[in-house]
Amino acid sequence: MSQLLSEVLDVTFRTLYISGLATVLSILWSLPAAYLLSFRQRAGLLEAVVESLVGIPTTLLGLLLFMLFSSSGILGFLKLLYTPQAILIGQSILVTPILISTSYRVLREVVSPYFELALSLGASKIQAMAMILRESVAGIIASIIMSFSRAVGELGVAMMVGGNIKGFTRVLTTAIALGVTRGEFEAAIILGVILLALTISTAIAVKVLMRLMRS
Amino acid sequence: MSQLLSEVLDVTFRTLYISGLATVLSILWSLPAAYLLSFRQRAGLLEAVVESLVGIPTTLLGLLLFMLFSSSGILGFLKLLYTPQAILIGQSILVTPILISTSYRVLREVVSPYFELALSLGASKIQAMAMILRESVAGIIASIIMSFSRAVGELGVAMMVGGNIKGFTRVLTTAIALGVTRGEFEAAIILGVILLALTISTAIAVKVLMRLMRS
Amino acid sequence: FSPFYEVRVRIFTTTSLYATGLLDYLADQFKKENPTVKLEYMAVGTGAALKYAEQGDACAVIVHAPSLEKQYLEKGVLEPGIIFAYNFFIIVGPKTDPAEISNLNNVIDAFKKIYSVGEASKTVFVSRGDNSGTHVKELDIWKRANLNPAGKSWYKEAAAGMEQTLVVANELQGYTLSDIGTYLKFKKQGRLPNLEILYANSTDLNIINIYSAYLVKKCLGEERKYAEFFIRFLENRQDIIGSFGLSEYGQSLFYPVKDKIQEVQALWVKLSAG
Amino acid sequence: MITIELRGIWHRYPGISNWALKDISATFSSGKLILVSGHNGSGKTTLLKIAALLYRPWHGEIIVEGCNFWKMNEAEKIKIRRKITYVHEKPILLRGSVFENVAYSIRIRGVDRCDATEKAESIMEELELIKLSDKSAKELSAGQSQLVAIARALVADPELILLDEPFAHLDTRKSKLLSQALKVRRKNGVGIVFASHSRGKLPEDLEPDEVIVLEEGQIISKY
Amino acid sequence: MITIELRGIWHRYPGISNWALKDISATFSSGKLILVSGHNGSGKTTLLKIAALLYRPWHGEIIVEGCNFWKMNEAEKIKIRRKITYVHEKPILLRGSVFENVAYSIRIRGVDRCDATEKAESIMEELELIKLSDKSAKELSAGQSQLVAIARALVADPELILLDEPFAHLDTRKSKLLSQALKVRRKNGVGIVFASHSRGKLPEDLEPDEVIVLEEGQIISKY
Ligand SMILES: Nc1ncnc2c1ncn2[C@@H]1O[C@H](COP(=O)(O)OP(=O)(O)OP(=O)(O)O)[C@@H](O)[C@H]1O
Ligand SMILES: Nc1ncnc2c1ncn2[C@@H]1O[C@H](COP(=O)(O)OP(=O)(O)OP(=O)(O)O)[C@@H](O)[C@H]1O
Ligand SMILES: [Mg+2]
Ligand SMILES: [Mg+2]
Repeated sequence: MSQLLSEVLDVTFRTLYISGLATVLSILWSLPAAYLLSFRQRAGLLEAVVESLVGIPTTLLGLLLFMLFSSSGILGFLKLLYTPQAILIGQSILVTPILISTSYRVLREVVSPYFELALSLGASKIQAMAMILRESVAGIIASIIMSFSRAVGELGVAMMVGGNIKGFTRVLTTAIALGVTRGEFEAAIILGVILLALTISTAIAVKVLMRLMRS
Repeated sequence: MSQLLSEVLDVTFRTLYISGLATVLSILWSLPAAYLLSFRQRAGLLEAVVESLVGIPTTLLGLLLFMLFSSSGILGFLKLLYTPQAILIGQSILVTPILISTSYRVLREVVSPYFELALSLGASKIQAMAMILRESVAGIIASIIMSFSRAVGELGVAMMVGGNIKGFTRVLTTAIALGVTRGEFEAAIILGVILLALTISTAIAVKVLMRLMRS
Repeated sequence: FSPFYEVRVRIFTTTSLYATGLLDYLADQFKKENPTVKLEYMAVGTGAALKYAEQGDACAVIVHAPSLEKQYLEKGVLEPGIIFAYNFFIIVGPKTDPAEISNLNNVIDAFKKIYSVGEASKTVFVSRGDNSGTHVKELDIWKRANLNPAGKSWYKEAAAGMEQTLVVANELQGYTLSDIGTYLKFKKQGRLPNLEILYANSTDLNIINIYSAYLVKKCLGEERKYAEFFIRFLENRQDIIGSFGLSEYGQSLFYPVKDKIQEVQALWVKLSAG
Repeated sequence: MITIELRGIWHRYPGISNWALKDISATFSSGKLILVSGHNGSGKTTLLKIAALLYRPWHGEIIVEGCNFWKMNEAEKIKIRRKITYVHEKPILLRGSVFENVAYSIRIRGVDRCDATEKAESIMEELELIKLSDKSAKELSAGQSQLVAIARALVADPELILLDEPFAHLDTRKSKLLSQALKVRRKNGVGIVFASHSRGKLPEDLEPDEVIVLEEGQIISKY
Repeated sequence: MITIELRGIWHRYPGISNWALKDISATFSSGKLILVSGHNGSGKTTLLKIAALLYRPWHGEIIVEGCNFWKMNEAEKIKIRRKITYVHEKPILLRGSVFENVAYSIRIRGVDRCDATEKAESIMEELELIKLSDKSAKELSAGQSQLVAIARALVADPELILLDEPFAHLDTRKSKLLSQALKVRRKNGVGIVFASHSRGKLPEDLEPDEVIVLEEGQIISKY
């Protein structure tokens, strides 16, 4: 029993860790990309492409990464396959479109008046960006939460490049899938509840933190 | 060869049809929900919950629906299991959180000034809603495209309640998954490319249509 | 985890074998003797497992499709391996048994009956359709029966793992070919109320299911050394395999090959010829 | 004929403890021109929005056509709202052209396309906006948008129109046109309410029937 | 000392074929008070934003400290921008309190927290905003927000300040305070540029050194 519990905790903790880091990693390029995109006059085409990639099948992405990381693949020498790092990379790529699309929508409304305002008060470009992010922080946070939730909830990448190895790369979704495969539906559902509880409580914690920081 | 082609076309068309309808179906409740939510003063908690559900594992949702639709389940008498209708329902539920969250973000910015404006000019509540939707149409369209892409790209629901039955419930993602299981990676990737081409071209078509309609 | 003193050995295995729990059980036993080695299982279909081996991402594979195995042996992907267990496929189907196969004693006859009853729209057959060992076996039987059900409306290709296929068959009240282990596990969990074993025959060599383990040529170094250890372990500790599942299901899920090695090997050769 | 009677109105903004309006009673009705004046932050905008039936006051009653407005059902409310228009201090324009903006108020009243076009064009002639007709609303200067917002409110032929600092961004010529347009409507029995921080902002030829002076949310004088 | 010299400026908005400014040449410099006037839509706002280095003109040069501004590198640009502030016609305030808004312009100039507070408070005293200090910027009336935006631009001690219709929403008292504040700065050598559609909108005690009159994007007179 206690062994089971410690296993569940282990998997939960690993999920939180990998997907949290993947989200943070993705922020590094997604937010700047969204910021730059929001300055473009005619961004319709790019918008459409990025929005369409929001739902890219995780199995497909997993497969592509697998072929890249596989020992006969271009990046095979990195020996990343079936490591938590591989999942991390895969998930950070996976959430990029949703992170860009949703934060772009928020930034776009704010960018043009506030960029001008920032310059009119003597701000540098970096300070202007900081102002714009600050003004759209609620939307950006929402966008980050959605991305985190997407990372936590995805299966394909974790399965294909993580390999669902017990005690090493098993995360909540791969554990759920295993439960389903083994016919242990109740266990799968319990893990699912844990997963949802995890993302919901993280989201609430972040929102509460935001509110506290503002006042 | 031509048989293979017709099979691919069949699967592609079915995917488009099921996921398109699922998105439309979900709009019926998601947009009104987002609209109502955007009037709430303190929506932080609800926001957090809905945003966290954006990434709900499709396997989990698939499992829950399976248990509902299975012959021993509560809705077993409907005989929905392993039908395209079951996928339709599942996907429309799946995209609800992303559709609500993203359109809510857009509406929220617009609702309070424009609702007041509408009333100040003598509009009814329905007319006010129409005005607000019209003002945020670009964002709503983006939100719908993301949801459609998510529906097209999901695997778990289509697999668990659709059953991946050839010629009946097989869609692009289940076909991709099959390719992966069979070790036919090239086929899987080709299907993946078709899937992305499908969502991207739909997205572009919608955006172009929007632009034409406006002018 | 401490990757520094542990050696990771990546083994690709068929889903059915992994789902029964046998492999985890074996890994625990193996760990007792080799505490610094970590066996990592990747559960996929036989077809995919062999593909991964070809890519060089597996160090060892455990599979059950002789004809496929032979191809990869000839391609030089695998080193000559060992047969470590076997069991028999079964046909499961609805209690009512519309095709009346339960009193037959030849699987080919049973498939023929299913075919004709299917043509009369009185039943359905659910196929794995995923190029797995079980799927290969099923296609082989159709071929032996000189029948081609592909494209028939009663022939459902629910391309998925064994579990999912069983679940689909249960819902559709259809027939399917299954390995005994997955079926018993799901049956015991109450997931398959509509399905019964309708054909099981441990003398019908057409439905023998032979599990082999191979070392992958591209696997080198420490990992290869311990993968070899593990294969050796499978060969030598057949007692564990034979007793697995006895207490839980009242019958063995796998039979050790030790005493019948010649016989089984001969069968393997016959099956691999296709 | 419409009369809006405010009785003992108290109002505050959500989350703020100070009252923005304290015990306000006033009557606005057809044919009368009333100026609401007072310093910045004295409550003029808040009062106008209450009178325009946009904010629901915390306390007090608003009697329109003999009934308490905020207790009416949707259908009755909308009937009354159709008779009143309000122009925001900071104009909010809709996506689309100037013409579409002006036509909006008539279109939502169910007027057919042809009549609507005619009416919109006539008001745009009156306010010399016709040259801007096809311009996108996003492309207007401050004064132009203010005038478009005013035209959009006038075109609906309201029985009562409330204007919040309408002259703030209008140049001399535009101010004259507007005061001319308002004078005509006043004669025809339309009620007009202005908010402006001082009498001086109103063109001289528009003599109010009544001036309400606000100070910290209270009426300190009426004359 | 700063001088901004516009030479043959042409500007239009993206997607619009009409020129909003045509061949404008003008000089704005420290110590001078210049009024840009003209009808609605004549190009005042556009000109001010060009002079404030916010819009990059399509043709023409802007010479600041002897160099073409739009050919400078980022570091040089920001050095110049730090000396100029501009107040929008429609004030845009930042989330947060009035104090935070006012302090913003000093904070981005790297002034330490303590000095910044002192400076922000002194300007808020001067413009009688101190009572609003802790109010959230969202909760201000039109006149209050305009004044806060002005305070935020003044607090940075610019060498040149450009104000677009600053008096539009200010009441009489606030207008006096502002013209007082500007007079003091003018004496200290600060350059001031106003946009207003007519001379009449400027308080009488603020006598401009120069008036530039615009008409359809062209300078029709300077005096
Ligand atoms: N949205 C709001 N939230 C909170 N408080 C507000 C809000 N709008 C106005 N107030 C406050 O209510 C009071 C009255 O504001 P109101 O806008 O009615 O003033 P006003 O007389 O129109 O001023 P002005 O001449 O500057 O337009 C002010 O103290 C203001 O700070
Ligand atoms: N964002 C914009 N996009 C396109 N055209 C614009 C935009 N802003 C202004 N214009 C046009 O440019 C011209 C000059 O506008 P500008 O705002 O400079 O006028 P202004 O003199 O400030 O008028 P006002 O007194 O009304 O503020 C006008 O014809 C206006 O329609
Ligand atoms: Mg006001
Ligand atoms: Mg202007």
